[in-house]
Amino acid sequence: MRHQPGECHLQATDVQERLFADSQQSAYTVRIESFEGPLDLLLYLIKKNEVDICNIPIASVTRQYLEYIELLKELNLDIAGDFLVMASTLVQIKSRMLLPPVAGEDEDEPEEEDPRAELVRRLLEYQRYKDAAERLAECEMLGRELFARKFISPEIADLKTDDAVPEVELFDLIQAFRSLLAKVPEDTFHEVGAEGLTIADRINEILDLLRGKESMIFERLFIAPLTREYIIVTFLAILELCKLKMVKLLQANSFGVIWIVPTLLESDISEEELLDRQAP
Amino acid sequence: MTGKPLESVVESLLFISEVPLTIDRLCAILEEHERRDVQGAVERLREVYAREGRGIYLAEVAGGYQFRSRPENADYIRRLARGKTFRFSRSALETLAMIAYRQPITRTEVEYLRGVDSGGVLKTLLEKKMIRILGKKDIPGKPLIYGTTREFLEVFNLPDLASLPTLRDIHELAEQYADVEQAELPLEGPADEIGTE
Amino acid sequence: MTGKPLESVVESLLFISEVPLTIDRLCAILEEHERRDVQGAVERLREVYAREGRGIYLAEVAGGYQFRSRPENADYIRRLARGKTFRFSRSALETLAMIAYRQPITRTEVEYLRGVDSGGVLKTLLEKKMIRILGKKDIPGKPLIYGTTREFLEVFNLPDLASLPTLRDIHELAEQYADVEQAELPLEGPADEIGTE
Repeated sequence: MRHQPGECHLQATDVQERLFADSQQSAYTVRIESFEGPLDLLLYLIKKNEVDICNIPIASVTRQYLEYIELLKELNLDIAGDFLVMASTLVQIKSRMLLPPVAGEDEDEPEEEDPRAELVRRLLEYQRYKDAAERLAECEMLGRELFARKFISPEIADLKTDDAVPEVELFDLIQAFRSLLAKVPEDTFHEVGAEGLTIADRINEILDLLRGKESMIFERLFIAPLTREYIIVTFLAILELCKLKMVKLLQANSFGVIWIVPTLLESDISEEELLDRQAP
Repeated sequence: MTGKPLESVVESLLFISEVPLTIDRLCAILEEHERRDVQGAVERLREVYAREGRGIYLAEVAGGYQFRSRPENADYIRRLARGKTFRFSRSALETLAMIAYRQPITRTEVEYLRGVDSGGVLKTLLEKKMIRILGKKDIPGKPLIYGTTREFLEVFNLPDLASLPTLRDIHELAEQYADVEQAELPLEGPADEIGTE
Repeated sequence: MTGKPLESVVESLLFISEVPLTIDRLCAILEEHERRDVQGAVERLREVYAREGRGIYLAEVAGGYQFRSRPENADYIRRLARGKTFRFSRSALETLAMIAYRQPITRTEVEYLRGVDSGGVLKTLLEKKMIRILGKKDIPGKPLIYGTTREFLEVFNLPDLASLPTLRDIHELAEQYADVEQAELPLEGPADEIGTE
């Protein structure tokens, strides 16, 4: 299980004192609720040290970053994997900074990018959204400063709603399916691989194409885009439909056109069905 | 606080409350105000909303006060109701999910998974045009098989069925949640082959 | 029908509707009226409710209009609502901001921007209906893409996505960092209050 960054809570002021004991502000203690992640921590260190973000003293920032991680370990706090990934990135950048710049043999060769450039871009980009999040929080929010009527008025409650438009999100649908599967005893299941529904999809498309028609030329089901996958899926869909006895394939002579013929008309079925399947 | 702001607060409260608010209740909320001031504010609001050409009035119902729309506008309210949205019931959503992910599927298969009779909910879904009958399955009893409709795709804003998120997609969002492995129906039938790409 | 009754009908409709009503929707309901008259009625209502001392105003939100209580009266309404108010954690707000500005966006992109695993927070935002699955991105692995919902606009009282506060310029931010003052420590002050759950 991965740990959420928010789990790294630091509240004891002595932690900060130790962490920044060597900085010029060692007497100044700050309260840190939590760092949202490694980028958040880095931004903090940069501000703390009053350094130019475009010219980060990578050695000292890396040292402070690692000290923080060490401190978390000492305090037996969970360290999110993401913090460790950043630690190794920092160490990597630091070692690249130590290498002498490669003298370009060719004048036209583009200058090697500062090893810190990517990190600086990410930090600034992160700061933008951190900023935006703060301003979002300043919005007058529904349920906080503003309230609306979120209930059905008595005037409208009793009106018939036969043609009501469903309002539902995909997420709700999947959650319903998930919870349903959770209820079924596990031993009745076995795993399958991919969750592709392309064949079902094709079956529906073919049935749509056939709707209201007496027959259709087989080749019409193989119109572009003719990818390998599309052909296979269409073919499997037709096999499935044949197996279900929902279509028949007919060919007048051995080199003639193949016809696909629906064997059931939907209208016949649904009436019959609805008659004997009344709601209990 | 002078009269005006009190009137504003009372207006907010009456507007937001799901049930008619009695003077007692208003006074309990506005504890720093005199009962007669609260009563006065309600009276003034009643007058303001009683003016001609307003679409709302402050009705005295069930011993309390509540904003209501004017009965003269009822015809239009009915038109609004026509485009009303509804939320699926839990059982409807479960059944729809079952059909979406396991189509073509029979009623027996749906009921096996849900563990309850699903005739009524299937009928509702047929009426709402979320599912349709694809045909009959070629097994004894020739049960009907169900699948989703084009309207289903429209409601969920999906270009096609292949765009349905997989269970795995959602599963990954919630690793800390109880595991539900990607599973297939234990029943024989087309769903098995169709479930794989 | 003269101007006045139209205003009354519009007022009724806006009052009754559970969701913000767009001008399009209003015009569909009021089919016998000209669009510009409907628009005029909404404008006049906005003016009427904008007057001092009112407890309700007509907010322009999520592409439509909806009556809302005045922010000044929030304390009293909370007494009525008994603390059922919305709160976002800082990580939820950060993630929401990224999705709002960068949509459509994948989980991987969010995680690159934030630098941390974001599965849990995405799930929470989905459950709170602040974000939704828009579909799948047409790249290998077909990851889900996310965007904000109408409810997001409603909750943050925004007329549309274009009304989001403008993102600050990268260069401006870089300069700010080149010249920092102690007082601007990012983790002090308002961020803390926003951040705690």
